[in-house]
Amino acid sequence: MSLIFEHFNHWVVVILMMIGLYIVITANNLVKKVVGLNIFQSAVFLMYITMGKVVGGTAPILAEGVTQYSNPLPHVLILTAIVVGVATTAVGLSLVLRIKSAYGTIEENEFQNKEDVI
Amino acid sequence: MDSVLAASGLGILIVMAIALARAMVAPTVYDRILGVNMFGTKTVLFIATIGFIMGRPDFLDIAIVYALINFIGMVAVLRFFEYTSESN
Amino acid sequence: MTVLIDLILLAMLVITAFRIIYIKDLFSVVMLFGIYSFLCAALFVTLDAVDVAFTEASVGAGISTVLMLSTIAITGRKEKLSLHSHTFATLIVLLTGGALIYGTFDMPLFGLADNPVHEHVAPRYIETSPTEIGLPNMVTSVLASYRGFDTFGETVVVFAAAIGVFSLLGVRGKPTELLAQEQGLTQHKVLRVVAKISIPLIILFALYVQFHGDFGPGGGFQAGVIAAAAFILYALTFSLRKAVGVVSPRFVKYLAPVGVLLYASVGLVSMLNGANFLDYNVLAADPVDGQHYGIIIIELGVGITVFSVMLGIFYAFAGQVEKANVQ
Amino acid sequence: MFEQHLAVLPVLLPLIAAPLVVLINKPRAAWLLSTLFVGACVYISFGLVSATMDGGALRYALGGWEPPWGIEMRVDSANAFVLLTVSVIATLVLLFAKESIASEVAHKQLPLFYSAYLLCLAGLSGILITGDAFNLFVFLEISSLATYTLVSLAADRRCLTAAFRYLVMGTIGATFILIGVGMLYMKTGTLNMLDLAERIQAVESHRTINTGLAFIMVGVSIKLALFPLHMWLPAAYSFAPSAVTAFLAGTATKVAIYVMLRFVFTIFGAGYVFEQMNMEIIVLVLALAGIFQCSFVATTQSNIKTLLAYSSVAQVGYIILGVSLVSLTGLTASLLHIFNHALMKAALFMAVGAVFYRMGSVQIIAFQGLGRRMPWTMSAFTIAGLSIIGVPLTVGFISKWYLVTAALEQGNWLVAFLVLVASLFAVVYIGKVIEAAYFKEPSEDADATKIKEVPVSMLIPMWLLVLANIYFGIDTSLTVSAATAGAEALLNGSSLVGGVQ
Amino acid sequence: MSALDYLSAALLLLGFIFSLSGAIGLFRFPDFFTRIHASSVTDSSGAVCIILGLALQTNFDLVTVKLLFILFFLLLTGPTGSHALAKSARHGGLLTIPECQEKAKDGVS
Repeated sequence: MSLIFEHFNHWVVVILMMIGLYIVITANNLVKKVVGLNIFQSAVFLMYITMGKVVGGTAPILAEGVTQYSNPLPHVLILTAIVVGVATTAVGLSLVLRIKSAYGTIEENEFQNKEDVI
Repeated sequence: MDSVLAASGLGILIVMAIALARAMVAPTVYDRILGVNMFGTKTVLFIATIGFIMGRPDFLDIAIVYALINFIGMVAVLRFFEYTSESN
Repeated sequence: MTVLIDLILLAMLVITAFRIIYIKDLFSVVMLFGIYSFLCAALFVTLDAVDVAFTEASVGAGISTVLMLSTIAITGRKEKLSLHSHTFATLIVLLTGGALIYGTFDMPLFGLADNPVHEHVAPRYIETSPTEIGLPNMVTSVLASYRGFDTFGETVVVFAAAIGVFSLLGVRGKPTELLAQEQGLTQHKVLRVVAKISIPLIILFALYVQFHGDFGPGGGFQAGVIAAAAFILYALTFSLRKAVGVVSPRFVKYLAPVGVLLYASVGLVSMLNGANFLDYNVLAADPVDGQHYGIIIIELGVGITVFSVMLGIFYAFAGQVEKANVQ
Repeated sequence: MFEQHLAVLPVLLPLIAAPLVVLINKPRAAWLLSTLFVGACVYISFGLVSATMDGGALRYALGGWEPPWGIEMRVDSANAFVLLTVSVIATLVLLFAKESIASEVAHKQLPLFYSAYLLCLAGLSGILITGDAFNLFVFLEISSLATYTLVSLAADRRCLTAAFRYLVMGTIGATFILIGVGMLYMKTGTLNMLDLAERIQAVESHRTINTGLAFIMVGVSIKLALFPLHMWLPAAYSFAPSAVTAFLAGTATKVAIYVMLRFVFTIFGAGYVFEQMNMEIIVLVLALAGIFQCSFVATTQSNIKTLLAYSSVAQVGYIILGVSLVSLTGLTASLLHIFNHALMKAALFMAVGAVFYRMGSVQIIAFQGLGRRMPWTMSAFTIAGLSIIGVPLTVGFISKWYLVTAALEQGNWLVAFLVLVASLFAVVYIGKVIEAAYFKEPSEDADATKIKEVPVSMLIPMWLLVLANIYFGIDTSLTVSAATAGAEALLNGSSLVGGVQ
Repeated sequence: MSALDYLSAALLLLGFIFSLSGAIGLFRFPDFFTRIHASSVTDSSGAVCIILGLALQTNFDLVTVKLLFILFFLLLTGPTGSHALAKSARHGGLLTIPECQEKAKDGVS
C-alpha cells in the first residue's frame, strides 16, 4: 500500500503527461493543441514541486518557531518554467490567429495540400 | 480546533467537486459559466482555510489573487462570449 | 488529513484533464482549462509552493484564459471531428507513459527530509540565505540573487514573446485607428460601476505584491501580471478605445525593452564595480544592503517588463478581435 | 576589466542589443547596431578559442556565487569552437540580410526582425557557454521563441503553419529535456553540469537516471532533427525568409548537436552512455537511416530550399554518425563537420536567397539559364555544392575523409562504404541544380531585363564563405587542431570526471 | 476549546451548510435562472460565515485585515458576476420555464 500511497503524486504526473501528449497529437483544432501543450507542461511543473516538498515542513518563507522548510530551489525553477509556458502559449495563439486569417480555417483536416498539415 | 478546520476544508472541497461536476456536465453554456464561477469563489475560501490548516495564515495574498482573477475571468468570459455567439 | 485533501485535489485534476480530451466545444475547453489552472495552483499551495501558486493563478488562469478566449472569439467555437484513427497517437502516448513509469521505480519517496534533493545545494539556501541576503522569503532570494541569471533569461523570454506577438499581430499605433463605435459591456451598468470601484484596488494590490515580494509570496512577475489584469479589466468593461487612450500601445511597446535594460543595467553596474555580472554585493558599502538594492531594482525591472508585455499582447489580441468583429 | 568578463560577453552583448534595437526602431540604425555587436561577438569568440586552445577552461561564476550554488559559465575548447562557428555565420548572414530581408519582410517589421535575430543568437551562444543544466533550458527557450518568430516573418503563408508545427515539436522537445533534467536533479540534488557529472557516478545504475538519459536524448533529437523526429525541419527551412534559413541551417541544429555531445560525454560519461546503455547502435542506425532516406527525398524535390533542407538533415546524420563511432577521431570528425557543414550550407542558402531576391521563386525552373545571367551567385552555388558532395580541395572532402578514417580505424568497413555511397545521392541533387543553371535555356516567361547579378553587399558574405570553404579544404591545420582540442576536452572531460577543472 | 473556538466552529459549519445547499441546488433546480439564484445567494452567505469563522481564529492582526479585505472583495464581485451572467443569459435569449410553456402553447395553437 505504501508504494502506491507514497508515489501517488508521481502516478498523477505520469497520467497528466500522457493526457497532455494525447491531446496535442490528436487534437484537430489548433487552439486545442495549445491547451494540450499547456496541460503537458503543467504535469512537469507538478513533478518538480512534489520533488521539493518535505512532509512536516512549511513554505520556504522565514517564520519564527519553524525549523523544517520545503526546498526553495524547485519553486524557483518552476517560476521560470511557468512564465516560459505562457510565453510559448502567447506566440502559439498569435500564430493560430495568423493561420486563421491566411487559410480561413484552423481545423487540421481542412488544410488542402499535405505540406500544410500540422 | 485544527480538526474542525480540516473538516471545513474537506467540506469546501466537496462543494468544489460538485461545482466542478456542474461545470463539466452542463446543459447550456451559461450553466458551465455558472459552475466555473461557483468553483472560483469556493477555491478562494478553500485557500484561506488551507492557510489556517497549515498554520501559515499569512498566505491570504493568494486567496486575494484568486478572487481577482476569478472576477476578471468572469468578465472576460461574458465579454468574449457575446462575440463568439455573434461570429458564428 | 492534508494527504486526503491532496488526493481529492489530484483526483479532480485528472478528471478535468480527461474531460478536456472529449469536449468538442472550444468555449467549454477553455473554461475547463481555467479550472485546471486553478486546481493546479490550489495543489501548489498544499505542497508549500506559495510563490508558484501565486504565479500559476495569476499567469496561468489569468492571462492564458483571456488570450484563449479572444482567440476563440475569432476562430469559432466548434471543433470538427478528425478522421484519421488515433492508434498511432495512443501508441506514442503509451510508450512515453511506460518510460515515465519505468523511471518512477527508483525515484526517492515523496516528502522524505533526507532525499538527495534536500542535501547538497538546498541547505545553504535555507540556512544562510536569510543572513547572507537578509530576506525572509528564500524563494525570492534564490530567484533574484543566487540564480539571478535564470531570472534575467526569463525576462528575456517574456521580451521574446512580446517581439513574436508584435511582429505577428502588430500592435495598433494610434488610438484613432481603433473603431470608435465599438462599446464595452454597455448594457452591464452594474458591472461598470463595480469595475470602477475595484480597478484602483487591484492596482494598489499589484504594487503591494511588487514590493512585498521580499517578505511574503509575490514579486516582479506576479505584480506585473496583476497590474496588466487591472488594465485588461478596464479594457473589457469600458471600451478598448478608452483603455488605449489611457495606456497607448506605443508606450507599452517601448516600455518592455526599458524593463529588460533596467535589469541588465544592474548587472553592468556590478561589472563596472569589478565584480562578476549580477553580483549585488558591490552595489553598496555593506554587502547585505547591496543585495537589497539589487533585488529591489531587478524585481522592478521584471515587473515593468511583464506588465508592458502582457498588456501589449492583450492589445494585439483585442485589436484582432475588433478587426474581425467589424468585417 | 575586459579579460575578466570574456566568458559572459558573447551572451550579454546580443541580449543587451536586442532591446536597444527595438527602442531605436529605425531599420538602418538597427542593422548597423546589430552588425557592430555581432562583430564584437566574433572578436570575443576568437579570444575564447585561443584562450582555451591548450585544454584549459574559462569559468565565470554569475552573481559572485561559486558554482554548485550559483550559475556558472564554463568555456572549454569544445564549446569555444562551436561558438566561433555560430558567431562567424551570424555576422556573415547579417551582412547578407541587409538587402535580402528588406525585400522579403515589411519595412515596419525590420527592427523586430533584427531584435529576434539578436535574441536567437544570444540564446544559441547562451546554450553553448552555460555550465548549468536548467540555464541551458532557459536559453533553449529564448532561441526557440526567437526562431519561431523569425520563421513566421516570411511573405509565403505556408511559413505560418511551418512555424506552428516547429513550435509544437520544439516545445515538446524542450519539455522532454526539462523532464530529463528534473530526473537527474531528483537523484543528485544539483544542477551544475560538472557537479552533476560527479554525483551521477554514484547513482548510475538506477532506473531514474536511465529514463532521464532517454528523455534528454529524445528531446535533443527533436531539436537537432535526428531522422525520425525531423518532420518539422524541411517545412520550417523552406518557407522561412532566405536570410533566416541561411542562419538556422548554419547554427541551430549544430548547437543542438553540441548539447547532445555535452550531455553524453561530460554529464553522463561516454562509458555509461555507450557501453552500459549501448546507445551507439541506436544512434548509428538512426543516423544511417536519416542519411539515406533524406538524401533520397532530396533528389525528388523541385523546390531548391526543401532540397537543401533535406540535405541538411542528411548532413546532421553524418555528424551523429561520427559521434556514434565513440573514438577520438570519430568525435574530431563530428566537430569538424559541424564547422564545415555550417560553411557549406550557409553559402548554399545564401546563393538560393540571391536567386529568390532576383527571380522571386526558388523552384528549379527559376534556376534555368542563370549560369550566364548571375555568374557570381551560381559559381558560388557550384563550389559549395561540390563541397557538399566531398570533392577534394573542399572542406566537405576533409570531413568525409576524417569520418571514413574513423570508421576504418574500428574496422567498420560497412559504415565507411555506406558513407561513400551516400555521397552519390549528393551528386544527384546538386547536379540537378547545376545542370539546370548551366546547360538549360531560361524559360520564356522570365523577362531577361530583371535578371542581373545581386548587389555586392549580398555577394561579399557569400564569396567569403566559399573562399573559406576552399581555404579550409586545403590548409586544414587550424580547423583540425581546434576540433581535436575540442574532442579531447569532451572525451577526457568524461573520463576525468573526478578532477573538476 | 474556548468559547471563541466554539463560535468559529459553529460559523464554519453554518458556512459549509450554506455552500452545500447551494451546490445541491445547482443540480436539483429545473432551469438556469433558479440555479443561478441558488448558487449566487449561497456563495455570498457561505463566504461571509466561513471568513468570519476564520477571522475568529486570528488574534486581530494583519491576517484579520487581509481576511476582511477578501470578504469585502467577494461581496463586491460575487453578486455582480452573477447579475452580469443572468443579464447576459437573458440577453442571449434563454427563456424561463413559464415562458417556454407559453411559447409551446403559442407554437401548438
